[in-house]
Amino acid sequence: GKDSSSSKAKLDTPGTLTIGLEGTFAPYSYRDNGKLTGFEVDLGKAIAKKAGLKAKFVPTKWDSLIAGVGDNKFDIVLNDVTITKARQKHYDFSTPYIYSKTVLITKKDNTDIKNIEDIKGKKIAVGTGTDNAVQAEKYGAKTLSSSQFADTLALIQQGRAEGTLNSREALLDYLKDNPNADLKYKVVPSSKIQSAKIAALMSKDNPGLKKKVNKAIKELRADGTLEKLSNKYFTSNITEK
Amino acid sequence: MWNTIVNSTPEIFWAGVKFTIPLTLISFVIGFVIAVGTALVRISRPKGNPVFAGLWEFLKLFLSFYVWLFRSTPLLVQLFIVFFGLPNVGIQFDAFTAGIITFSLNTGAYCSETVRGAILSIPESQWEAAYSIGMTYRQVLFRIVFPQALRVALPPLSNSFIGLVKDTSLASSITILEMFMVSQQIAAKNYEPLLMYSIVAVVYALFCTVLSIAQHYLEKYMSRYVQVTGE
Amino acid sequence: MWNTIVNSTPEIFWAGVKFTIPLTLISFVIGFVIAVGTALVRISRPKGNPVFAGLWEFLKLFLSFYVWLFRSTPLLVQLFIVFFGLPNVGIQFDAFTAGIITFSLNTGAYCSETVRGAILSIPESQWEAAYSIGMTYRQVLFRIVFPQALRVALPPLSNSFIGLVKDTSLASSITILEMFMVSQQIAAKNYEPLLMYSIVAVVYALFCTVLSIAQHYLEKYMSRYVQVTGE
Amino acid sequence: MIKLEHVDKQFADHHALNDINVEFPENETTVILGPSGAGKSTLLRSLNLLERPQSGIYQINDEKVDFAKELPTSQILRVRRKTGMVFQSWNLFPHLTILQNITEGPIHVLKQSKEQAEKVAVGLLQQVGLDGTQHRYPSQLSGGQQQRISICRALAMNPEYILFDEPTSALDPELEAQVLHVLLNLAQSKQSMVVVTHNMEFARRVATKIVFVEDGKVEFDGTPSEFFDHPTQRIHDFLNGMQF
Amino acid sequence: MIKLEHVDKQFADHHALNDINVEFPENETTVILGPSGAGKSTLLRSLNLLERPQSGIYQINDEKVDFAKELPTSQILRVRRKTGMVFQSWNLFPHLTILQNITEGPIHVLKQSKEQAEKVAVGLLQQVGLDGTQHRYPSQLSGGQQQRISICRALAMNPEYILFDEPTSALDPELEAQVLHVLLNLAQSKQSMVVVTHNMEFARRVATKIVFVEDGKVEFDGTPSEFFDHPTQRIHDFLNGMQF
Ligand SMILES: Nc1ncnc2c1ncn2[C@@H]1O[C@H](COP(=O)(O)OP(=O)(O)OP(=O)(O)O)[C@@H](O)[C@H]1O
Ligand SMILES: Nc1ncnc2c1ncn2[C@@H]1O[C@H](COP(=O)(O)OP(=O)(O)OP(=O)(O)O)[C@@H](O)[C@H]1O
Ligand SMILES: [Mg+2]
Ligand SMILES: [Mg+2]
Repeated sequence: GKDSSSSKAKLDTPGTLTIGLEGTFAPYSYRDNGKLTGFEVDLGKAIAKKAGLKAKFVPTKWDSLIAGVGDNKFDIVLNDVTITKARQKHYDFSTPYIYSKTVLITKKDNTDIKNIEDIKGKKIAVGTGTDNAVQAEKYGAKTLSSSQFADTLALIQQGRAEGTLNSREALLDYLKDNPNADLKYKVVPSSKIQSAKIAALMSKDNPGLKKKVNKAIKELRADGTLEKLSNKYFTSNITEK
Repeated sequence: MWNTIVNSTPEIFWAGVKFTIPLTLISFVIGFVIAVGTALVRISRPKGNPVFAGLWEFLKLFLSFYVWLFRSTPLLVQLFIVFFGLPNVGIQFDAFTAGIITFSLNTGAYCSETVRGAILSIPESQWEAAYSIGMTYRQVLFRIVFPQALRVALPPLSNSFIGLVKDTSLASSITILEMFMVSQQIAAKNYEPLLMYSIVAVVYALFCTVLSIAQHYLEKYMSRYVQVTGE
Repeated sequence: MWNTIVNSTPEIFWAGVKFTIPLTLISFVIGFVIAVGTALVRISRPKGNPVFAGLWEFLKLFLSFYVWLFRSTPLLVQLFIVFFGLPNVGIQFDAFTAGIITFSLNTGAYCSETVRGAILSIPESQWEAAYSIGMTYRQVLFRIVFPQALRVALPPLSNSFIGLVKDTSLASSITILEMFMVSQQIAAKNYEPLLMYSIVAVVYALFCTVLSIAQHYLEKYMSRYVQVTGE
Repeated sequence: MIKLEHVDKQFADHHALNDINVEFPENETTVILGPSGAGKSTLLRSLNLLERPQSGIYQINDEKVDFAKELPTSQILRVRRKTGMVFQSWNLFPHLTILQNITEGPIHVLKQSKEQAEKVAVGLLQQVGLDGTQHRYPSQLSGGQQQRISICRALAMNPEYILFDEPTSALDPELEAQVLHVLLNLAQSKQSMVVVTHNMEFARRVATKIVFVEDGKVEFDGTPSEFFDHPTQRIHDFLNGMQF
Repeated sequence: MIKLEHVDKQFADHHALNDINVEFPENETTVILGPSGAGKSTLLRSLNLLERPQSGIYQINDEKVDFAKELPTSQILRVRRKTGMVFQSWNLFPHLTILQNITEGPIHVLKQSKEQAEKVAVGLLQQVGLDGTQHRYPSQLSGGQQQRISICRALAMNPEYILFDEPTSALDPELEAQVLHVLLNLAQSKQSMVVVTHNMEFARRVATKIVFVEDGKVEFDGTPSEFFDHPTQRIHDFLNGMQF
C-alpha cells in the first residue's frame, strides 16, 4: 500500500536517485564525448549529492518518461518539463529551477511573421504534446508535428514550415554552434506567453521525495550552484524569475 | 477511463483512416509492383547483343544493391534521408509523398526476395509446357507462372503487408500525424500513455484482422486446385 | 563533419555491440524455438483420450490467439505493455528482460507462420517413408522433416531476422540506450541528425550484411542435395 | 505369417477394404493383383499400419492387433520393425546421402553402431550393383537406381516381411527389368515378400501365391497356375484389359 | 516434312546429339527408340526448339532454321505453332481447369474466340472419352486421364506435327493401353506424329518409320519390319535388354 502521509522518500533503488530524461535536447541534456551531459545532468548530480544520494540517469522516450514516473521506473524526471495545470493534476512538481522565455523563430527573410499574433493560419512546427504546441494552437496556427528540435529547424530552413515556438535558451545554444543558420527570432513578451516554469516531475504519492528535492534545489540556489550551471550552459542566468 | 476511451478512439480511428490506411495500401501496391519487377530482372538471363546484355547485367547489379540497401538499413533512417536529406541536393517532397516513396521502396525490397523465391519454386516444366503451345515469355509469366507463384508467396507477403500497416507509424517522424502520433498527443495531455497505446493497438488489430481474414480467403481461393491429402 | 564521424562512430558501434546484437541474437533464438513449438502444436492432430484431446484443442486455440495478437498489434505497444503495464498486475521485469521477452514473442509469432507453412510443404510421403522404417514421431520430425523444411523457410526467416535487428531500436522506449537513441543524443548537440542517422544506418548495414552473407552460405549448404536444372 | 481377419477400411465416401480375410505365408512371395482403385495399396499399407482400418484383426507372427481399438505407439513401432516398405515413388530422403538413407534406420531405430550399419549398407549396395554411389544424393541417381536404393533401405532394417507397392511402375522397361531381377534374387533367397505389381510376367514367374482384389474384396486367393491357366471370366477380362 | 541436317548438341560435359541427319515425313508416325540416355528426348525437344542445338539445319515445311545463328523470337513462335508437344509427365497447368488447360493456347496464342475454343475443346474431350471432366482441376484426375488431357491440349492447337515423349511411361498397364489407343486413332487419321516410346508393341503396330538412336547418333533409320524382323546384333541386344 502507498502511504501518502509518509514523509519518507520512497526510492526506486535505495540510496540512489533515479532520474529519467531523454538526453536528446541540448543544452538541457545531450551526449558529448560519449557521456551524457548538459544542464539538467549536472543539476541532477547536484540534487542527488545534496540529498546524500547517488545519481543514476535513465534515458528514454518522452512517453516512456510519463509512463515510467508513475510506475516507479524513475524517481524524478528532469527533461525541461514545464509546469502546467493539466500536468499538476497527475503529477507533482518540485520548485522551478528554470524560468524560460519563449521565442518565435522564423527564417531570416521572413516578413510575414513579426509577432505572435501573426502566426494565425501559418504553418508552425512544434513538438508533439509540448506546451509550445498548445500555445501555437491557441494563437490559431496550423501546427505541424515534429519531434526533434533539430528537425524543426531544418523544416523552417527548408521552407516547409514558417516558424516555431521554443525556449530562447535552446535556440541560443543552437545558434552558438551554427552561427550561419538562416534563422532569426523574436522574444515573445510574457504578457502574451508566460515564461515557462521548468521543474522536476515526480509521482504524486511521494511527498517525502518532493520535500527532499525542494530542499536540495533551495540549497543549490542559495550556494550559487544553479547560477553557475546556468551560466555554463546558457551563457546567462535563467534560474531566477 | 471510460470517458477517455470514448473521446479519443474516434480521433485515433480517423487518423488511421486518413493516413495509416492510404499509406499502407498505396505503398503496398507500388511496393508489390517494384518487387515483381525487381524479382523478374534479377532472375532473368540477358541474351542478344552484347551491349544490351552488358547494360542488363548492370541493371541486375544495381537492383541487388537496392535490395541490399533497403533491407540492411532502418526504415526510419530511410524516411529521414528522403524527407530531410534529399532537399539538400535539391529534391524536395511533401511528407506524404516522401512517406509513399520510402515505404514503397522498403516493402519492394523485402517482397522482391519473397517473389523471387516463389517464382523459382515453380518447376521449369511449367515454362516448357507453356512455351510448347506457342506462348511468349510474357504470356507464360503472367498467365502460367505468376498465378502459381502467388499461392506460394502469399503467407510471407501477407506478413509484409501486416508489418507495413504498423511500420507506417514511423511516418510521424516526417511530420505525418498518423494514428500513433495522435495517440501520443492525446497521451501528452491526459498522461495515460499506456491506455492510449492500448487503444491504438486495438485499432491496429482491427485493420490487421481485416487483412488476415482477406489473406485467409485469398489463400483458400488460390489453393482451390490443390488436393488435400487425407488423414 | 569528418571529426563528428570519427568521434561518434565507435560510440554508436559500441551501443550496438552491447545492446542491439545481444537483444537480436537472444530474442531470435528464443523466438525461433517458440515459432517451432507453436507451429508444431498448431499442425498437430490430437488423439488419445478425450480429456487430453480437449485440452490440446484449447492449447491450439490459445496459440492461434497468440499469433494473431502479436502479429496484429504494434511492437512498440507490446514493449510498453510488458515493461510499463505488467507491473500494475504485479509482474515486473528489468528493461533488458522485458525487451527479450517481447522481441522473442513477437518474432515467434511471425516465424511460426513461416515454419508452419514450410513443414506443411514437405510431402506426406516423407513422413510415411520414415514411419515405415520404424521411426517415432519425434525422430521423423527432427531427422527427416525439419532439415528439409528449414531449407524452404530460410529466406523468409532471414527476412525476419534482419527485420529484428532493426526493430530492436524500439528498445529505447523502455529505457534501453541502444544505437539509435545514442545517435539522437549526439545529434541533439551537433544538430546533424541526418549525418548521425546515416552513421547508424551504416552500422546497421554492417550487422545486416554479416547476416545476409551467413544466410547465403546457409542457403547454399542446405541446398547441397538439390540438383539445379540446366539452361 | 501375416494374417488378416475381417478387416474393414472405410474412407469418407468409399469402402476401400470390405471384410478382408487373407494370409501371407513366411518365406514366400505373395503377389497382389487387381484393377486400379481396387484397394491393393490400402491393403498393403495396412500391413505396415500406415493405413488404419476401422475393424478387423491383424496378426504378424505372435503379435496381434485389434484394429477396432486404439493402438499403443509401442505396438505400432514393433509391427513396423517387422515390416519394411518399398514405395512406388521411392520416397528417398533427399537431404541425406545414399549411405545415410540406408543407415538412418539401423542407427537411429535399431541403435546399431555407425560402423556396423555402414558395413551392412555397403554390402547391400554391392548386391544391387550400386557400390560407389554411397556419397551421392538421391537427386543424382536415375529412377531405377533410386528404386534399388529404396530396396536397400528396407533390407537394411532386416525386416521379416518386405512390402512392395508397384515397385517398377514409374520406371522404363530397362530399369524395370533391373529392379525385377533384384526382387527375383530376394525371392530365391526365401525373403518373405508381398508385392503389388502390374507386371504379369513377374507374377507368373516369381509369385508363390496370388491374391486378386477388386472393389475392396478378395476375389481370388490361390496359386499362379490356377490364376493364369484356369482364369475365371472376370480374371480373363482383367488380363485382357492390360494388353494394348 | 521435318528434316534435320548435321545437327549437333553439346551439353557441358556430354555430346548429346552427334551429327544427326534424319527426316520425319508428313502424315506418318515416326517412332524413336533407343536406350536410356541415348539422346531421344534431346532430339525430340529440338524439334520444338525447347532445346537449342549448337549447329545444324532444321527445316519444317518451308521454314528453315540455322541453329548456329541467333533465332529471332518470331521464328521460334512460328515453329512452335506448327508443333505440339506431349510430355512424359503431362505438365498440365495445375491452376487451370481441364477446359482452361485446353483452351488457353487457342484463345491466347491463336486468338480464337472463347466460344469457338471451348466448342473444339469439348469435342476433343469426347474423342478421348473424358467429357464431363471439363470443370475439374488436373489434380482431380488419374494419371491416364491427365495424359489424355495433355494430348487434347496439344491437339487443340491444331499443330501439323505432334511430338510425344514417352507418353505412357508413368502409367500403369491399363492406363497405358487407354492412351496408346488414343495415339492409334490419331495415327489412323493421318496425323503427323513423332513418338519416343519404350512400348515395342506400339512401335511394331503403329509406326510407319523407326529411328533408333544411341549415344547421340542415329544408328538405324527404316521401316518397322526391317527393324524387328532383321535386327542387327546391337538392335537384337537392345530388344532383349527390355525383357524381364
Ligand atoms: N484418403 C482417401 N479418401 C477417400 N478415398 C480414398 C482415399 N484413399 C484411397 N481412396 C479410395 O480407395 C480406393 C482404393 O484405393 P487404393 O489406393 O488402395 O487403390 P489401388 O488398388 O492401390 O489402386 P492403384 O492400382 O490405382 O494404385 C480407391 O477407389 C480410392 O479412390
Ligand atoms: N542439361 C544437361 N546437362 C548435361 N547433360 C545432359 C543434360 N540434359 C541431358 N543430358 C545428357 O544427355 C544425354 C541424352 O539425354 P536425353 O534426355 O536426350 O536421353 P533420352 O534418350 O531421352 O533418355 P531416357 O530414355 O532416359 O529419357 C544423357 O546422357 C543425359 O545425361
Ligand atoms: Mg495403389
Ligand atoms: Mg527421355
